[in-house]
Amino acid sequence: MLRLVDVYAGYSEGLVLKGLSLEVRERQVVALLGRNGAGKTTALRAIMGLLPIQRGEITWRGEPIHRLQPHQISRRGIALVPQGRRIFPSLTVRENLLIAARQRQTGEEGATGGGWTLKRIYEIFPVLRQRDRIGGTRLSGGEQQMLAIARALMTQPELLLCDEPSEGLAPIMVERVAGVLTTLKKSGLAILLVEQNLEVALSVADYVYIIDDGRVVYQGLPGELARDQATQVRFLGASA
Amino acid sequence: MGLSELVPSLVIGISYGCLLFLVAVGLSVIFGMMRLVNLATGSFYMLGAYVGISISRATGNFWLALLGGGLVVAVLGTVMERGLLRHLHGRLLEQVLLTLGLAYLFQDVARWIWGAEPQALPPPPMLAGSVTVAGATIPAYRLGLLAAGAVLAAIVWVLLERTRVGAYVRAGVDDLETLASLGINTSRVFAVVFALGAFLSGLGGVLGAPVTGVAPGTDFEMLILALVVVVLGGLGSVSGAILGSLVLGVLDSLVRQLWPEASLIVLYAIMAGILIVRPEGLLGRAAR
Amino acid sequence: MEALRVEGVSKAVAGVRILENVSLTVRQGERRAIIGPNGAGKTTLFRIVAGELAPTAGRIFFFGEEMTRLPAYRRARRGLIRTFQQTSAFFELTVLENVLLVLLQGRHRLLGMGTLVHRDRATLERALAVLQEWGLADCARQQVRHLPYGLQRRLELALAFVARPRVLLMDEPTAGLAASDLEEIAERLGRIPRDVTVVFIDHNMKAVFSVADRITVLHHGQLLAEGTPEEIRDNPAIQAAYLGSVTTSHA
Amino acid sequence: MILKEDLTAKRSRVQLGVLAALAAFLLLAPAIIGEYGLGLLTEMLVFGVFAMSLDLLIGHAGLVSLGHAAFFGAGGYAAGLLARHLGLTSWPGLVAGILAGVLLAALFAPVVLRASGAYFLMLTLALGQLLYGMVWLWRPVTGGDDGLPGLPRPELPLLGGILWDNVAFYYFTLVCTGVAALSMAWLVTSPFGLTLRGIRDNELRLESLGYHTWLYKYAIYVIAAGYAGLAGTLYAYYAGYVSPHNLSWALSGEAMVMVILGGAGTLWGPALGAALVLVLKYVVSSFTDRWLAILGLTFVLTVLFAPHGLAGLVRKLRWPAGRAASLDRVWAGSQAVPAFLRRRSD
Amino acid sequence: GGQAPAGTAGGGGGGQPSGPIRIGVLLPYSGVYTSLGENITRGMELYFEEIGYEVAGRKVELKKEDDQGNPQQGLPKARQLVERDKVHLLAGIVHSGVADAIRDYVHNQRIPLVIANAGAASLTRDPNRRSPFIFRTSFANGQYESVMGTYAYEKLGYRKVAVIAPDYSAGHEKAEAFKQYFTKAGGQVVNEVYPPLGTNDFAPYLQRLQQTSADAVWAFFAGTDAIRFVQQYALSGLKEKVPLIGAGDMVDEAYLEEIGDAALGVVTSLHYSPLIETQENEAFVKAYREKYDTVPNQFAYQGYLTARVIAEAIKAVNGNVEDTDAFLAALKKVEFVGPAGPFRFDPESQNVVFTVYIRRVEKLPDGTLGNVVIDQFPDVSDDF
Ligand SMILES: Nc1ncnc2c1ncn2[C@@H]1O[C@H](COP(=O)(O)OP(=O)(O)OP(=O)(O)O)[C@@H](O)[C@H]1O
Ligand SMILES: Nc1ncnc2c1ncn2[C@@H]1O[C@H](COP(=O)(O)OP(=O)(O)OP(=O)(O)O)[C@@H](O)[C@H]1O
Ligand SMILES: [Mg+2]
Ligand SMILES: [Mg+2]
Repeated sequence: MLRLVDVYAGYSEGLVLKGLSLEVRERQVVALLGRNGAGKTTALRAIMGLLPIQRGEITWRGEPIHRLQPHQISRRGIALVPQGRRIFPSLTVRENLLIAARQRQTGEEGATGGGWTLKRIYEIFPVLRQRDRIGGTRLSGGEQQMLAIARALMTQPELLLCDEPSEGLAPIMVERVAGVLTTLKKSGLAILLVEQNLEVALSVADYVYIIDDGRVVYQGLPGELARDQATQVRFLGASA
Repeated sequence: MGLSELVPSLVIGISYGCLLFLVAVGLSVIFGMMRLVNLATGSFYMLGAYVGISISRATGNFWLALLGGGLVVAVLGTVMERGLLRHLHGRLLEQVLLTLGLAYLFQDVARWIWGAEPQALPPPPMLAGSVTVAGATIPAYRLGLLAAGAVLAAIVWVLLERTRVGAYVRAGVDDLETLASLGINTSRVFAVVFALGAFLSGLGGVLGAPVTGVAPGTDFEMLILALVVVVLGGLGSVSGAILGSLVLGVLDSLVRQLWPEASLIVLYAIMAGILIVRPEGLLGRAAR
Repeated sequence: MEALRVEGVSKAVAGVRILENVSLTVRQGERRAIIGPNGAGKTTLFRIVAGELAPTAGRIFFFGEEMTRLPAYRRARRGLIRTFQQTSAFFELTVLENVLLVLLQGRHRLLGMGTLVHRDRATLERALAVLQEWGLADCARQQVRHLPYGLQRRLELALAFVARPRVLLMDEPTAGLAASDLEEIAERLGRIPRDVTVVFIDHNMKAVFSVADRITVLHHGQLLAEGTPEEIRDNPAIQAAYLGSVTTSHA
Repeated sequence: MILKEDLTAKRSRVQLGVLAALAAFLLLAPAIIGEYGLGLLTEMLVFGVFAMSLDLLIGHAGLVSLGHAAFFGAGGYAAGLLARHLGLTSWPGLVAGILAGVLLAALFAPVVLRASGAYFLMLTLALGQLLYGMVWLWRPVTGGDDGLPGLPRPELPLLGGILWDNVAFYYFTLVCTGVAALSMAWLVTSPFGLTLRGIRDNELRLESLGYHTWLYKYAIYVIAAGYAGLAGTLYAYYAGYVSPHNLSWALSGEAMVMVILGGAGTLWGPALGAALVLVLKYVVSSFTDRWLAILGLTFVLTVLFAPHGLAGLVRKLRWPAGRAASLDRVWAGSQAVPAFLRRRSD
Repeated sequence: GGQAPAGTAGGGGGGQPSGPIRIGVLLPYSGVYTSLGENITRGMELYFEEIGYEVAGRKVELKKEDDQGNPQQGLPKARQLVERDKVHLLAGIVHSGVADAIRDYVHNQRIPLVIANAGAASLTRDPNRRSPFIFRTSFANGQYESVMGTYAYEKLGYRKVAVIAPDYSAGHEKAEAFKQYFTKAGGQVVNEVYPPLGTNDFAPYLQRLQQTSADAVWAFFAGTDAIRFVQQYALSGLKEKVPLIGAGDMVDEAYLEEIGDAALGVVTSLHYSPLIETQENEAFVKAYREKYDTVPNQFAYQGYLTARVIAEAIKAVNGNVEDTDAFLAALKKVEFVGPAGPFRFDPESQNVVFTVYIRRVEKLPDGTLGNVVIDQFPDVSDDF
């Protein structure tokens, strides 16, 4: 579904991704792990078209997308939940959601378990309904994270790029987000999940990549990684 | 001042407020919504007026002039945004320098095309006379402006505050990248809104020309007025610009009548006064 | 000796009640964790204590002295220092300049006009030492904007630590940190001198339970419970509202 | 890694060479360039000080003011009014000019500092225009729009009326400019200057570190006004004439253009910007009728090809490969900014 | 600057200098006064063309500079003309502020200056401000307005008049002159309003004028202000009740058509009208029309006149403009009959003495509007 082949990308300060290759299959949740600064966010930004890549190829269902504009990529069914949530401060909660709302032209409703509507969003995230008239950034951190996920869902994606969705969430919220991700997975959505919370990542993911210094240094099934303490310590610095 | 004098003064003030709104409406969209400091907004007004006058002379038709003035400026605005301004979002200082440069350029070009003599646009025949409203004799055209102002205000308000376009623009100002990754063609949104703002400025120029006339220098005169109105009303709010121009129009007219000696400083005194009490403007969208 | 006392603080914004009659007392040297679901009002409480927001009602005492009306900068000067949930260093400045800003505060008269930055060798040396200590020396001359997130978080904390706090308010110091950084930061927190009072918000239960002497739980803007880690962990209400199933696995 | 050597300020040979050449030129200018050129140069120095003073606000404290001419004009009018009404034509006029800027700013600051961003810009504009209007209206004292013509140049202690001589006045201006420029450079390299940049970046955080940021903003606003007052007074003496235009928004805008054109936040850039604007206005305009268009085009081209102003351009030429530092450190070209304070340029 | 002008062929003071005579023309070519600057230039160029840019065997060169109507720009431009371009004399100046700003400079540099518009009265009226180097061919503020003061009372029969003029020094000086002569004649000024320059909406002021019992309103406005004022005056319904009189600038030919019928019947005083029926004027208007395809207005006339005055003086010194004292003396003595009647300077003030025309806006046979002369007062000097 999504494939990165030998991708090089970076900022004016230097390369961050140095030959990154990975793949996300249909209806699969792939976790992308790594230390701070390993290049996880950079990878998601490159996929989303927010950062030009210098070498390599990114394909979506066989079509190269690395030269497309972000909005074109979004319209092909990829959505990003950015790190740090990036809620629009001058919009209300409701506007933050509505702004992303879009009907899929193809009407492939089955694939994602039905179109996401405001109503359905509010069912999953009742807090948002309660606060839907206040400014988006007046929400607490956790509420903002919910909003960011919900906002991405409103674009009716088939692949969700999630950048550290559990960051700053209360334990019960982390569980709930993990639950939401599981629900989304069940509904047929593919997810590329960047996580620091190993527990969450391992519980949701079907496949795991660990990257370090812009390259994949480990890949495997979550169960394997969970047992492989040495790899955890080596590339993630600590064990779960 | 007795009631009998107050009422006509109010009428005069409101009609002046409408004129101010027409001067400021384009800027309100571009600066207020997009946070793009367009110091060429007065030039848009001036160019709209000149084009309107030329068309009116050629065809004798005010309404054609109105449309033409708006469209020509809209095209100019689009070219400007696409070619120059699109890369400058969020870069205040560069915007100032660039648009000021363009304003100079436009003034010189306008002088080259239309000459230096002040020019006026005759109002449409049906609005050529004057009428007496509540004891104040005012030109019928002013009533036309009132109507035009109201219609434009309504259109713009609905467009920006009641449709998604307004939300797009505000979100784009906050965070262009995130907006783009939500599937919105941000550069097109901004281009369209800028073109709309330019169109409104041009329209304002044609509508205002029968009252203000036009000459080299009109551009900067109108720029200042527009800035005052928009900031006074509060950035990001079209309703603010409407309220701002009405408040300013009425207060300014009243003070000028009561105390004409101080006319020169009234506008700025009002502005300073309001901004001191409400530093974010009348209806400023302080982060919600 | 009591370091910080919050007395009946309430806050309402546009009719919405964010905090309601919250009181707490923190002894000097204590490590106090504040936990609670997202949106409970923890950050808001910090903002009120730090002086960024005025409470609708209630009073704040700092070492026995009321400072409800003191502006934020004067609270900071008395030793009430806070870190931010969203990294809030000086993004356009270099890392070194960030640290210098903290170290130079109040060091020179005339608002610091009387000397040049590089003339103040003592401060410079100290800044370099701080950077070494925090592992930031390599990027001293980089703009914070260009730093990886982990380093930004670290700088965020460094700035607060260097400001010689008597009471340190930390808003989610571990948020977004990879496991590796997390341990290091936790260790740093452990090394804070004992006479410094620490009040911190965190969602990482490992950190909370290992560091805190006492825990305060906020819920819907109200004080739900306060007690030792053990008491909190065993409180069923808190488990339901906040901890979920996580506690057991983390314990 | 910071090395010990970084702590010592070092300037490259090129920089020293350029500085020396500039100094030599300025000192010998009266002998090299004609009378007209000298006048232009004098004016460049004066507006250089004015632009630099505005750069303190725009480029360093992030206070984008569109009312800076108020202080320029206040300086001129203070000197002019003292001469006209009290017959005071000696050097205290100059001091009075600076003081006028300072006092006026001390009065304005509490008002304008309530706002920020575009609102700050408009409030400064409004207060500036209020002053302009008042001067215009208070005809008996200020001469209204006629201004105060026939202003004599000041007498210096011991030196008497020597400033009537254009060369002597040039040197006098050069000394004033030098002192002003050096002290401004000092200011922005001091902890105070660092604090200003901190304010510009993240005021809230600075406050939570114990800085009374308002006071710093107040201070820089007043100080910048003092320099503007100095420039305004020098200009009044140079021209022998003060008019309301000296405090109009048009002049404020022009100063802003000088700052941006030169490169905000560099101090020497805006000085350069001032020189360029004057050249465009005076020299180019005598070659073509279309000079306004040329001026405008210059601005446009600057934005397109030298996004960080002339200073950015110069820097790009110096480090062709390196990235153009956006808000490069103050006075980097000529002042004793220790290398470690500069951004890595590799 | 004691340097000999460049291009002077050899020879010390005794020899006959040759090379072109350079005239520095300092006028606004941008900003709000652009139109005035352009019209004056046209007038000047028309005259010099007529004489082939040659006087007393020497070529004449015009060095034009844009002062933007801004004192701050004017002075450096004047310096540039004098010090860099080494002009022999300066001419032009629209804005009184510019004239004030360069007054000391030309005086100290001993550069003759012929003012072609700027009306600040003090420049020629005030013994402390006037200078032997400064002449004015145009007018002093008040010089033609005063005539209207008397005329309004005596010929038009008004007893009570309201006065409105823009709030700047020319506005005040002109209004003052009118008021002084009108009250001296026995009239009463019942109301005075001074709106700022660049007023868009005169309604509040017109509202105030409504409330007075004036027989007429005297007004002075120029440029866009004039268009706006005259139009709004008519539309406010005041015009039918209270006739509008004033200074001729208000109905200048440059924008008379733009004002339209609102201007009909407005009576003004001025030192010129293209409809003056003299041979000289008809020739001038015809030549002007041929070259520029439009009617000359007062500014074009002032430019033409200034050029001629300068040429006459050069002729009188036989081309030797380098001899400043002689040139000044010659300027002082220039006399001829021009398009608007006899021209001469008042020897003391060096300000023009001219004929003042009372004009009324009427529809001309060809359908356009024009300022028809209805009365004239010769030999008016600026005597206050
Ligand atoms: N806008 C930027 N400009 C320059 N360099 C950047 C920028 N954003 C990130 N970098 C650099 O790219 C590298 C990788 O950053 P990235 O954000 O991709 O890491 P990450 O794996 O997402 O880390 P984290 O877990 O902290 O979010 C870092 O070294 C960082 O300094
Ligand atoms: N200015 C405001 N206007 C309206 N509501 C606000 C405002 N500020 C905060 N809130 C609301 O108050 C509540 C408490 O917010 P706060 O940021 O204090 O939560 P928190 O406990 O820090 O949460 P988190 O752990 O997610 O950071 C939230 O529901 C938020 O939406
Ligand atoms: Mg990341
Ligand atoms: Mg919080």
